[in-house]
Amino acid sequence: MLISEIEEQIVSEFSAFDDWLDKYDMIVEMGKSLPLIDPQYKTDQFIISGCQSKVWLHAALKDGKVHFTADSDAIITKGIVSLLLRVLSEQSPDDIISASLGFVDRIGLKEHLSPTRSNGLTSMIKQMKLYALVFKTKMNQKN
Amino acid sequence: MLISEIEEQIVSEFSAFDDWLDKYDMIVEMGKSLPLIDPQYKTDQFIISGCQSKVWLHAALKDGKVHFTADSDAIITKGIVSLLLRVLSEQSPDDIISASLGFVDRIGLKEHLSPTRSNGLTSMIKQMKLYALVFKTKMNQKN
Amino acid sequence: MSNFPVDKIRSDFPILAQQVYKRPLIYFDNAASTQKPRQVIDAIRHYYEYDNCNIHRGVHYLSVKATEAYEEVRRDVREFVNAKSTREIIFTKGATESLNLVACSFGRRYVQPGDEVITTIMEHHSNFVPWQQMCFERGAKFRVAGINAAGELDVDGLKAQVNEKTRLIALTHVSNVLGTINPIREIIAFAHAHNVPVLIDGAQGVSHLPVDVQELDCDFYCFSGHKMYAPMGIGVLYGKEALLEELPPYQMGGEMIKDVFVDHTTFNELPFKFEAGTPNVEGVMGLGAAIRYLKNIGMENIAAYEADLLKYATVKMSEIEGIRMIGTAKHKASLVSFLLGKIHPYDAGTIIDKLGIAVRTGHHCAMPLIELLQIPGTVRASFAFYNTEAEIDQLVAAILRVKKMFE
Amino acid sequence: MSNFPVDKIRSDFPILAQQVYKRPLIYFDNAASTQKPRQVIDAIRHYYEYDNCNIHRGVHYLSVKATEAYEEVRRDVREFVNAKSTREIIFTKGATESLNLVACSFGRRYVQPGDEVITTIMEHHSNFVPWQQMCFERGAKFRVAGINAAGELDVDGLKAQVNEKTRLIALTHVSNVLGTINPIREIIAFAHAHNVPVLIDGAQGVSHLPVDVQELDCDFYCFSGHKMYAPMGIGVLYGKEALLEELPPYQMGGEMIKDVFVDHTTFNELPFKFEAGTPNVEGVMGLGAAIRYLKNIGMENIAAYEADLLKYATVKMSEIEGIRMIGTAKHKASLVSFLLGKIHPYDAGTIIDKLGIAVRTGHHCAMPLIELLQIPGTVRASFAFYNTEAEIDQLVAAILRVKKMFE
Ligand SMILES: Cc1ncc(COP(=O)(O)O)c(C=O)c1O
Ligand SMILES: Cc1ncc(COP(=O)(O)O)c(C=O)c1O
Repeated sequence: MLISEIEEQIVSEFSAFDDWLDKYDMIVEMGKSLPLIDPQYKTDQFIISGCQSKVWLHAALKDGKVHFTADSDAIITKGIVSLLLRVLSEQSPDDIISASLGFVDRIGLKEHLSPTRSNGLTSMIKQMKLYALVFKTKMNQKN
Repeated sequence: MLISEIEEQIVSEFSAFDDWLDKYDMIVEMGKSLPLIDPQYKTDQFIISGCQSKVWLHAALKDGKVHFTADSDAIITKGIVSLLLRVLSEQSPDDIISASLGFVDRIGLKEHLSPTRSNGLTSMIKQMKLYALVFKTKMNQKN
Repeated sequence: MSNFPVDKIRSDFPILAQQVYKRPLIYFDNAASTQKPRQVIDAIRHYYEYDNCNIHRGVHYLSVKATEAYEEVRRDVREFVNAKSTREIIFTKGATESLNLVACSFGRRYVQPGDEVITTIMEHHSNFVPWQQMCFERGAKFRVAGINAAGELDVDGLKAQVNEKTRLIALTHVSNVLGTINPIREIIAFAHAHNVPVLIDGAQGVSHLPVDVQELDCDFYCFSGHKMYAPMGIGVLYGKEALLEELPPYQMGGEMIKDVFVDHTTFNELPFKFEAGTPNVEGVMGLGAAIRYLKNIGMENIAAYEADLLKYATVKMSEIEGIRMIGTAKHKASLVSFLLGKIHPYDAGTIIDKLGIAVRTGHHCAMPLIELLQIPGTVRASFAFYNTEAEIDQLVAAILRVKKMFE
Repeated sequence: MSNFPVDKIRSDFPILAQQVYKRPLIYFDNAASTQKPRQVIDAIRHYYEYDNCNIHRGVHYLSVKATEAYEEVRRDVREFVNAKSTREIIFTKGATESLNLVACSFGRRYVQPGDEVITTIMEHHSNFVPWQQMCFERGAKFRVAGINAAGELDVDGLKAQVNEKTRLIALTHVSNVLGTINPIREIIAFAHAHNVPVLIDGAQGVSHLPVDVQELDCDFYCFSGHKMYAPMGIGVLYGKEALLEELPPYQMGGEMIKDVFVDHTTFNELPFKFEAGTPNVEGVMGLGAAIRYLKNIGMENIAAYEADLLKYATVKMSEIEGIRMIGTAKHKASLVSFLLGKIHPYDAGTIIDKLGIAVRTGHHCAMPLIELLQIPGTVRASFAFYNTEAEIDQLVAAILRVKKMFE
């Protein structure tokens, strides 16, 4: 699916909730069900440190698509991480680089991605796009 | 005359003026007529520096009374200096030390003696009292 | 508690009528920054509408008026902490600047290679890193005193670190994470017996407790306006006159200067020697208004009311299953840091916020302490005298909601 | 001039309706500090009534809101001086702190014994003494460029002082005593051709002229909020990102920190690396409001109106017998410094003040310049865009009154 299609899907899923508490319940659920990251990547080398919660991120290139795995010590962060992975994982480097990720704002979680909110998520997106850029460069070199 | 008597005298002289301009005219006149300080004392050693105008002050003890001479490069300062001299010169160290000098406030020139107004006049009074203190100590030692 | 006029006081703070997420704001982030009473806000407005001017060295009406008002507040601050003289009261931009000023000037004057400076593991970064870095730079040893399980300073341990190479002890009056009130008088007396001066970081002290620097006999005491109901951008450094006289100036320019020549410069007297650049006159006016406001209520009354709030919160919150209080010192200021089972502070804080309650989460700029405790941070509710037991009840309800959500 | 909406503008400044000595205030002390429009005063009030909070690292509503507003103003400032990136905009407490920050950090990073730093004889103490003292401390040579009889910088002389040991040129955009606008673009281009970075003290520049740091290509540009219609206690340091990256941090604590351990500390990225302690969020809000206010009028329009005022004042005042204008540069900002025959500036200023006109007298924190000119100081009338020709007429009348009194 295209990134924009997944974003629309998420927005419509969230539109079912009137109450913010239900929204957060859903995020917590998603956080809990985020596939585990390979323990070898849960080290300082892969950490994206924010003030509030830690995020670990790993990326690998497979068949021209980027495969992300991630984790966080805070569940809400983990839930949003899982949304980001749903949108950006298994996409091409080019699509990742150009993704605008407006859905976070649209589902009412904007503050978690505000660049002034030191929670590691902004740095995480930056890092995801950086991985994509590196992979793209690698792919171009091979051609 | 007692310090307090001279102060009263000055206050009554100034009460003749309604207009502040006349007051300042009088101060300028007094500034112009301040007896010249002996040039040998108009050196950096005797300077009391404020930001705005320089004041030179010299003191000598004669027959138990302090004799002050002074000068300033600004005329208004010089006028107020001449008032201070009229009040404090030829007085005993003890009287100088305990003088409150409320007249400056009463004749409406308070701002020139405000400790936060960097014009050297506050430091001048401090210096005059310091001289008096030194002379007093000397006199006591002789007894 | 019953006769503390909290309703009247609350009506002085416009922001407390504010709604967040359609709920009345409950503001429990007072250790980070307090709210401002109308009296302070009005003082700022009045200053800009009637008196605004650059001060010192001006001969015109506004300048004289503003200068006098500024120096008047210096007298108010002197009285507020009972310093001996206004020459001991330096206006800075905040506690952090006060602390950096002393670290820099004291370091240059007194700290040589091999010397030692002692601080504690519970310090805010602002009273930790300046000393750490100064010690590195000057080849001195940076020593850190520890705490016990309740979060109380290991006073014996600190005393044991004092030796003939100790140049200074820098410690906080009140911990901004644990709430611990340190036995500073005892430490100061001990230090002085060994000829060691003591700096107190009063950022969390001065808004909660009556402070008397002469009685404490501390050598330096630092605090911020914005944590004591005054505006941001203003702080105070108290220092004993004899010590301040010895320290070289810090920043250059403005009223701290006496005479400038191409080949040298002479500096002004205390307190001006340490006030470089156009001062924050507005901030000083606001600080003056805040001090008058606090004096009006009475620091003793404030301390008593806040002690009651703390007791209430401690009792109510301790009843919550799985709660872990971080900091259970015998002498505590009115804040509670806690963790809920395995729930991450960020998760708890996010939900509590959505319920209209402002608490702070994270390491509270005290990473060495958080590292020592091996926790991911804490959730901190810090109380001011405008808070109420009813608000604490709401916090308890919010915590129960958080537990339900994440457990 | 006729279509500049000065009446409307005056009505934005509450203090201008103020009476002093029963006369309407005429405020000509704008180079010391400007007055604040309602918009700025209201922004401060609004901040404390609705948004006040400590910023960064907070997860709750107010903290996020205040942080976003704070960072928004950083973007406004970036645009105002046309910096490349918000990473180049550091909030300080004022120009003096900005200058001390660079002197300290640049000195530690780049200045070795035998190196040289060049400044000029017309600098404000805040851009003179920090370099002088830093040079003394680091064993570097402190060089001072001169001026000509009109009070214009001796550009050739300055260029001749540049050599392979020159580490930095620090000079003012506009002299606060002479009004001289320095040819900074030319000097910057020359300096860069010799690999020398240039710091511009913009304290008197940014309120009068449109400033584009990329076009100027200056390496640092410093200014104060309170001289550009914003509150006291807030200032800006602009620096090229690559240079700022190289400089060590200045003060320690707060958002400038990344991680703290007992044995070392790592620091945050730009611009936070240089912002220690709780920032003056209020001041930043006020600065934002001031910039919006100035943008609304347009810096080009302000510059043109003020140029007209200066021309008017220069013509009218030159007609006064015995007046001596101090500073007659071809390119001048809107201020006039003068002396009246042998009349002491303090005498003149005292009487002018009593006539309701605020002028500044003395050495204006530029003692090396005053010493060079061998004068006891000057009387300085500095104009803002809320001043009028009618007010200048009053000043002329006041000067005539002074002459009558003292001659
Ligand atoms: C104990 C302590 N010290 C120092 C500081 C620093 O104060 P500021 O950020 O106002 O400079 C704080 C507050 O952040 C604090 O809690
Ligand atoms: C040219 C110049 N530089 C620097 C300063 C210092 O500014 P501040 O006192 O706001 O730090 C001033 C104003 O006093 C100035 O006129």
